[in-house]
Amino acid sequence: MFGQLFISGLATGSLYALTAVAVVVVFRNTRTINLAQGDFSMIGAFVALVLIKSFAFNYYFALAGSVVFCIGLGILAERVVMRQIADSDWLTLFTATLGMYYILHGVAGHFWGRDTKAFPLTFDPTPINVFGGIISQGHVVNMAWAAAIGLVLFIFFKYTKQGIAMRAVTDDPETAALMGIPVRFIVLLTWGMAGFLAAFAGVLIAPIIYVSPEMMDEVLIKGYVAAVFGGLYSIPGAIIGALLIGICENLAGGYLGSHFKTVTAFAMIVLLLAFRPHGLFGIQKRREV
Amino acid sequence: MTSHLRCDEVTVRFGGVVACNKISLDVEEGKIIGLIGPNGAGKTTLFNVLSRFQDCDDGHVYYRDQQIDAKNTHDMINLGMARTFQNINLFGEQTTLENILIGAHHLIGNPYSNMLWLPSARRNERELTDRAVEIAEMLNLGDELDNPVKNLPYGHQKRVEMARALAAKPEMILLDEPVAGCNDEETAELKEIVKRINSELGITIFLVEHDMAMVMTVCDYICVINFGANLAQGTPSEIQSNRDVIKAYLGEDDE
Amino acid sequence: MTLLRLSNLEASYGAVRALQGVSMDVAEGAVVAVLGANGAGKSTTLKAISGVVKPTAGEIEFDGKRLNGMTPNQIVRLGIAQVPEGRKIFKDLTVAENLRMGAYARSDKAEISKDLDMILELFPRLSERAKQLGGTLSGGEQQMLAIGRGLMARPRLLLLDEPSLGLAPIIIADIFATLRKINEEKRMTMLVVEQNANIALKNSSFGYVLQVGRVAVEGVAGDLRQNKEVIESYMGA
Amino acid sequence: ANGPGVTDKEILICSYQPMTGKVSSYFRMGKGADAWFKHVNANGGINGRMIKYKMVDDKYEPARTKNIVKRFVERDKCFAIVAPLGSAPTKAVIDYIVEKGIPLIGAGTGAAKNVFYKSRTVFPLYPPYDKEGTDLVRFTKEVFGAKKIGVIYQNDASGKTHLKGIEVGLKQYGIKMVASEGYEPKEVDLSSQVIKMKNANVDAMICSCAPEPAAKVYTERAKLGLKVPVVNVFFGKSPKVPELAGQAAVEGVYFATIFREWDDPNEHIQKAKGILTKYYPEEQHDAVHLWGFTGAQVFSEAIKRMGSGDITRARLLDTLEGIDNWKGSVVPVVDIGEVGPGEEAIKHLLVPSMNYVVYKGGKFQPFTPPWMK
Amino acid sequence: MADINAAFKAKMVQRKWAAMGVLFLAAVIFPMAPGVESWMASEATLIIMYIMAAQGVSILTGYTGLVTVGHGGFLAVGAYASALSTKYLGTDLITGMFVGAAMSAFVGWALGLVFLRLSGAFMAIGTLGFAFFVGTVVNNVPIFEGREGISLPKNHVIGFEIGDIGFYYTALAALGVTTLFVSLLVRSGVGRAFMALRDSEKAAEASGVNRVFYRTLAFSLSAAVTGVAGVLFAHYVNYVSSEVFADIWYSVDFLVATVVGGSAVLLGPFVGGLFVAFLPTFIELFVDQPGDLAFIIKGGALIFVLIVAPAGVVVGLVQLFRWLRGKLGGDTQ
Ligand SMILES: Nc1ncnc2c1ncn2[C@@H]1O[C@H](COP(=O)(O)OP(=O)(O)OP(=O)(O)O)[C@@H](O)[C@H]1O
Ligand SMILES: Nc1ncnc2c1ncn2[C@@H]1O[C@H](COP(=O)(O)OP(=O)(O)OP(=O)(O)O)[C@@H](O)[C@H]1O
Ligand SMILES: [Mg+2]
Ligand SMILES: [Mg+2]
Repeated sequence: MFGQLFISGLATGSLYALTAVAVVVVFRNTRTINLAQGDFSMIGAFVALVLIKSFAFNYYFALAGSVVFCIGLGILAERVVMRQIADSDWLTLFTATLGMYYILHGVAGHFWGRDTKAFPLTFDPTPINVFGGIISQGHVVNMAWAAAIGLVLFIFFKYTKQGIAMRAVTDDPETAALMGIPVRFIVLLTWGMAGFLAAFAGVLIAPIIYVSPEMMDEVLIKGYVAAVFGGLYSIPGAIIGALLIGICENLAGGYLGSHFKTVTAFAMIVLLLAFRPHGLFGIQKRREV
Repeated sequence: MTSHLRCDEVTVRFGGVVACNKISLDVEEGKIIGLIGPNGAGKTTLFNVLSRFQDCDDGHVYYRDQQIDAKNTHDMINLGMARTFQNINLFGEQTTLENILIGAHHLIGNPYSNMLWLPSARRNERELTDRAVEIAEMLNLGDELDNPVKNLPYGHQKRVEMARALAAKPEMILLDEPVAGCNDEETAELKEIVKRINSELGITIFLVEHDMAMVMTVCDYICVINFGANLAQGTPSEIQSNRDVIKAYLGEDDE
Repeated sequence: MTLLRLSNLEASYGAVRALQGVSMDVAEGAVVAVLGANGAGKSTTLKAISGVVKPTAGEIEFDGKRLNGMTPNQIVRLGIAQVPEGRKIFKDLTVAENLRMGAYARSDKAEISKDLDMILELFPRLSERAKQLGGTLSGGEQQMLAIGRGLMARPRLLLLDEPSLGLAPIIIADIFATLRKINEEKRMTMLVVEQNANIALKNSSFGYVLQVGRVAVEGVAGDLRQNKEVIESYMGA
Repeated sequence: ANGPGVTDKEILICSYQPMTGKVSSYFRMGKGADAWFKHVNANGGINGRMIKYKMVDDKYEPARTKNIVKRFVERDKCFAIVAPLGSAPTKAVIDYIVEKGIPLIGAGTGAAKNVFYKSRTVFPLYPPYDKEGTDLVRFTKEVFGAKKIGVIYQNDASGKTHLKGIEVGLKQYGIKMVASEGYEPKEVDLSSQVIKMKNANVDAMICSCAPEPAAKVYTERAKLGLKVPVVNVFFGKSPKVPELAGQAAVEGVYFATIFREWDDPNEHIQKAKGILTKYYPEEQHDAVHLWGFTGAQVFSEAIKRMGSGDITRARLLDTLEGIDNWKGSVVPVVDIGEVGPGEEAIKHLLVPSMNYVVYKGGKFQPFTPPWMK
Repeated sequence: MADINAAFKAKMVQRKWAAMGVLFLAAVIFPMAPGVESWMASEATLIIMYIMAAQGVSILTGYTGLVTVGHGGFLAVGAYASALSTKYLGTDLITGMFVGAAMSAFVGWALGLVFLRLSGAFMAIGTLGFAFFVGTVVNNVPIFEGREGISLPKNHVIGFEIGDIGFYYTALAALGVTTLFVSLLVRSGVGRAFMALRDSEKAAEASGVNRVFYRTLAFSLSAAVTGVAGVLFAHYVNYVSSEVFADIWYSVDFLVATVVGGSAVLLGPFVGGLFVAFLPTFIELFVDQPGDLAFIIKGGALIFVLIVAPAGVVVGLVQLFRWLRGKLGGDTQ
């Protein structure tokens, strides 16, 4: 049983991973937790669904369309909302993302209704056998994407000039502007990236958890928990965190009983934060005096 | 001579960096002692150790012969030690008065009766406020009492920090670069204040400063550290003519 | 030839009128000192030049171009860099990354790495700490990093706001010597705000003294050092 | 004289619905009732009166529900409350509703308190879940020939009540339950639950699952190659299940059901389909819509039977209790019993009986278990 | 945050008390006014409960600077503590409030200890985790009776059964007490210590503020106030259920109420509480069956408020007032 629980947990964890990465990216670059991140994904999934159903797009074109749409959505969020309050403290920004959550939820509910919709299966449903467990191909594809995107982002932030500039902007936007860094553009880029990641997360996850306005609520919460594993900073940390949560949940569900399954992630976060306030992979401690 | 504060081979490491390397020194009761040294020598780190913001990896610190290296940061005030920061660290949104009152925090008495404004707390608050106003006036901050400190000029902010430290009725104050960023006029003013605090209130002062004009004129005794280790100690004139100190820190005076 | 000209510059923070008509001329290749008491408006002047503070009136002209209304990053691209007051190190970036950000607007890779070597040589402390986070440096080390970061931009005009703040005496002399050397070799024009009037005037050719948002005294550095008013208020007795 | 909320032109009836918030997908129930009333009004109302059906969003917060119901009663003067949704909200307001003598017809809740309420004014919608649970155990025994079964249930009032009924059934039919796994209504992934079923080597499974989780369970079951027979409770019977999980995964699963099949040629169900499509075209229609439909249809039938006389609450109760063996709705048969004062409302059930279907060859096909033959 | 200068502040203090007085007086008279029906008092009761819960949040988030998205958890703790004591010990509403407050304070204290080193976004996520944790506990530990819930008897206050109007007055009185408490607290030395920790933890510690003690104190006081609101929520409908009290949307709404009103302003929770509690009813006055539209309007209104008055409506109004007075001529302070 262990093998199967483990493998299935890994698969579930991969569902949280991309959202966790997006949470990290937005937090790193804006110091905001984006509560609407899940809803970007949800909208992305709906857009892809509409493209497939009503315009007969194939899966990859639909994904591309959804990516474009969500990037636009991210940019719109920045231009219309976040930029207006850019100087406020993070609590205000945080609450504003909540406002976007309400709006996006409302819009999706209004236009597409509140019932669950199927997303056409895109992967061969025949499951694969690995290490004594069975896993569906959809999950494998999901994991591969998460790993690839995570790696690219990791390299981007660590080694490229634009990546470092993004971090500089977070650190101190005014000084960053004095270095010639186009701050507004970089912030815009961040939200564009949030949209990009959201679209991927949404479209990849849709066949597995189906499409509805609330589809991402639970995933987003797990995404936060996973992101905290990476100290809200480390991208590989967030991915590892996501997988860890999936595995631990499943093992707890399997060995301790299903009542313990849902509490696992929250017990993990409470314990983690109690003992490692900056996550397992948090950053070097900064001196403050 | 009585020792007020004593470091005994204090060592602090940050990963590979040894910020303090077996520093030993003695701060004499009632005096003004200076701590100088090149950038990165470990002065601020040492101050952090003394005020318990930083644990030391080795060595001990004694306050009036009581070992304090396991005390809580907030207990230092109860012992009688207050400090200011190298980078101004005020409660920016709050007024000068409020800032000073926080300095007197350990005098508020029982927090529960304070929180409910019981009669004893009411009396106590009034006394604290009166004293805070007195301190502010002593530091020429009388006009700024009701202004949020973030709007004050830099020099005034430095003084608010000092007032806050004084409000705690300390026996010793640690000052980290009190005159950095001040022009000569302001430096002179602060110098006078430091002297008055020392002589009128009898408070021991331990200060870090790069402004030699200030250090050499106010300090009774100076300790020099370099690369985290003791380099020299002595009176200002001894230090000024010490070859090692000139080489490592003061530089040849070409005027 | 005048590189930078400020005419009747005004700026305010809400109700506080920080600049009330400041005019300055900075010749190409010169080192110009700006002195003044706390709150006189020195930093505000520099911030107005680099576009962080929007002037409410007056003109800023750089190399014949009007800077009013440009964003900071446009201005940096014209060749103006600033070493801001209070260091403003990127705390979560390493020393090396901080320096790299200084050269953000440049694309001449080879020259950048030459400048990097030059700065690490100037501040050996920084090269020891290349991988340390900026926020963990000591006050003086941060100041060195801020200066180094400004130099990495290799600007035509470098604005320095209190570069000597928190530095050990021995370093201050070194730094000014180096700044002068760079000024001469690279023809980098510099506008230096300083509390330490003595050293500032010694290393500059021209000086301005600000008082409550206005230029009170101006003149050739040598003359200012003799000026009684200046001596009294800014150079100690 | 007419009762409150009734004029010669109009009858005002109300309901609270979770239009937003976490269970907003169940607002489908309100939409079902609404569609029916719209249809009624479009055809000239009932005996010359239009039905004004007012739905208000309570976000599934009982404190809000309470205020909303007070508004219905005090401000809006509504005649009856028809097809509202939610166990917790209804529990919070049912005392008040009963106290004020307002007929409560077809509330979407299976919670014991609401279904077994002792009052003549309460008309619960469908059979209590524990009875269904017991029935399902019998099903596993007599249809699947199971000796040890596993149960996957939703960890809420519905699932737990099912579980209670199942436990009764276990004793009654001499069957062992070797695994029982709960899940949270919004749980992302149900793999560990299904893995445990596989591991416990069950002969058959009972799923007390709503459509989405049911689909997840069947997907997982197919993935793991767990071939044991399954029967699902009535509220999971939805075309959504095969749509979400894929037909192959649901092939051969049995479902309990209380409504007629969508492709039953029966005119009433076909009409319902047409009405829903007309008024809520963007929705995919399933059992939840029909919950609302049922209450609404029964209510309008009662009004119709009351003719042109005064419309009062007392007459409404009498008329409702007089509906016997009525086959004019989406439920195969409505047969409302009489409840005396202080008696449990259970005889008032709008939907008293349950049927079974099996999903085969891409559609739900009627299935009659041996004891019903 | 609050950018009100001091002289102005002093005047505002007087005005604030006058405003509070008028507000409470109006609230007392309100149910007796002609044309007021019992449902309006019930609507007001709901608002009162939200205000009180938001007051709890403002102690922690506004004055101590620890953002919490988990106060729904304390709402649940208060609600269940009182519900259980009512069910098993037969306590009345007033005793219930004390029990709820005490239990909540205790849990708050414990949580404060667990999250001793958190701040900013980490604290937000941690408290969110706490709310879910509480949700799962009440959902699964048998004594709490899960989603089935616990139904409570009618409410009693010192032996008398109270109806909805009686409940309104009880809630109002409780709100009076919490408001008085919060206003005393934030002006006291303890309140100063909270704000010091908010503005600079290091400087506060250097000034002798015991971080551990005051953070846990802030947590427990804040939890206690929200806990009392939880007691009211439970007894208002005589019913508790994990389906309701484990809901994180309460947590979120309370935070929104705090931010919208102004997080470190005494009147903030009043405005914010009104905003969250009454907005849906308000929208319904104009739009029939708003449904998802209500969501969109709520989000839009929230963002609008944040853009127009980033420090909250109360602070925004004060600033507007000042600006207008400046415009209308001479009367500068
Ligand atoms: N967290 C840390 N990680 C690594 N190195 C550190 C850390 N904190 C301090 N250091 C190093 O320790 C050394 C001592 O720093 P400290 O701040 O005590 O110097 P200082 O004597 O106060 O210098 P200055 O006069 O420039 O303020 C510095 O070289 C600094 O880079
Ligand atoms: N962000 C701000 N908000 C409000 N007032 C400000 C702000 N920044 C500066 N001021 C005010 O503007 C005036 C000029 O400030 P500026 O920083 O330019 O002075 P400075 O000459 O650089 O002084 P210092 O020597 O202290 O650096 C001062 O009165 C100061 O208090
Ligand atoms: Mg230092
Ligand atoms: Mg300045």
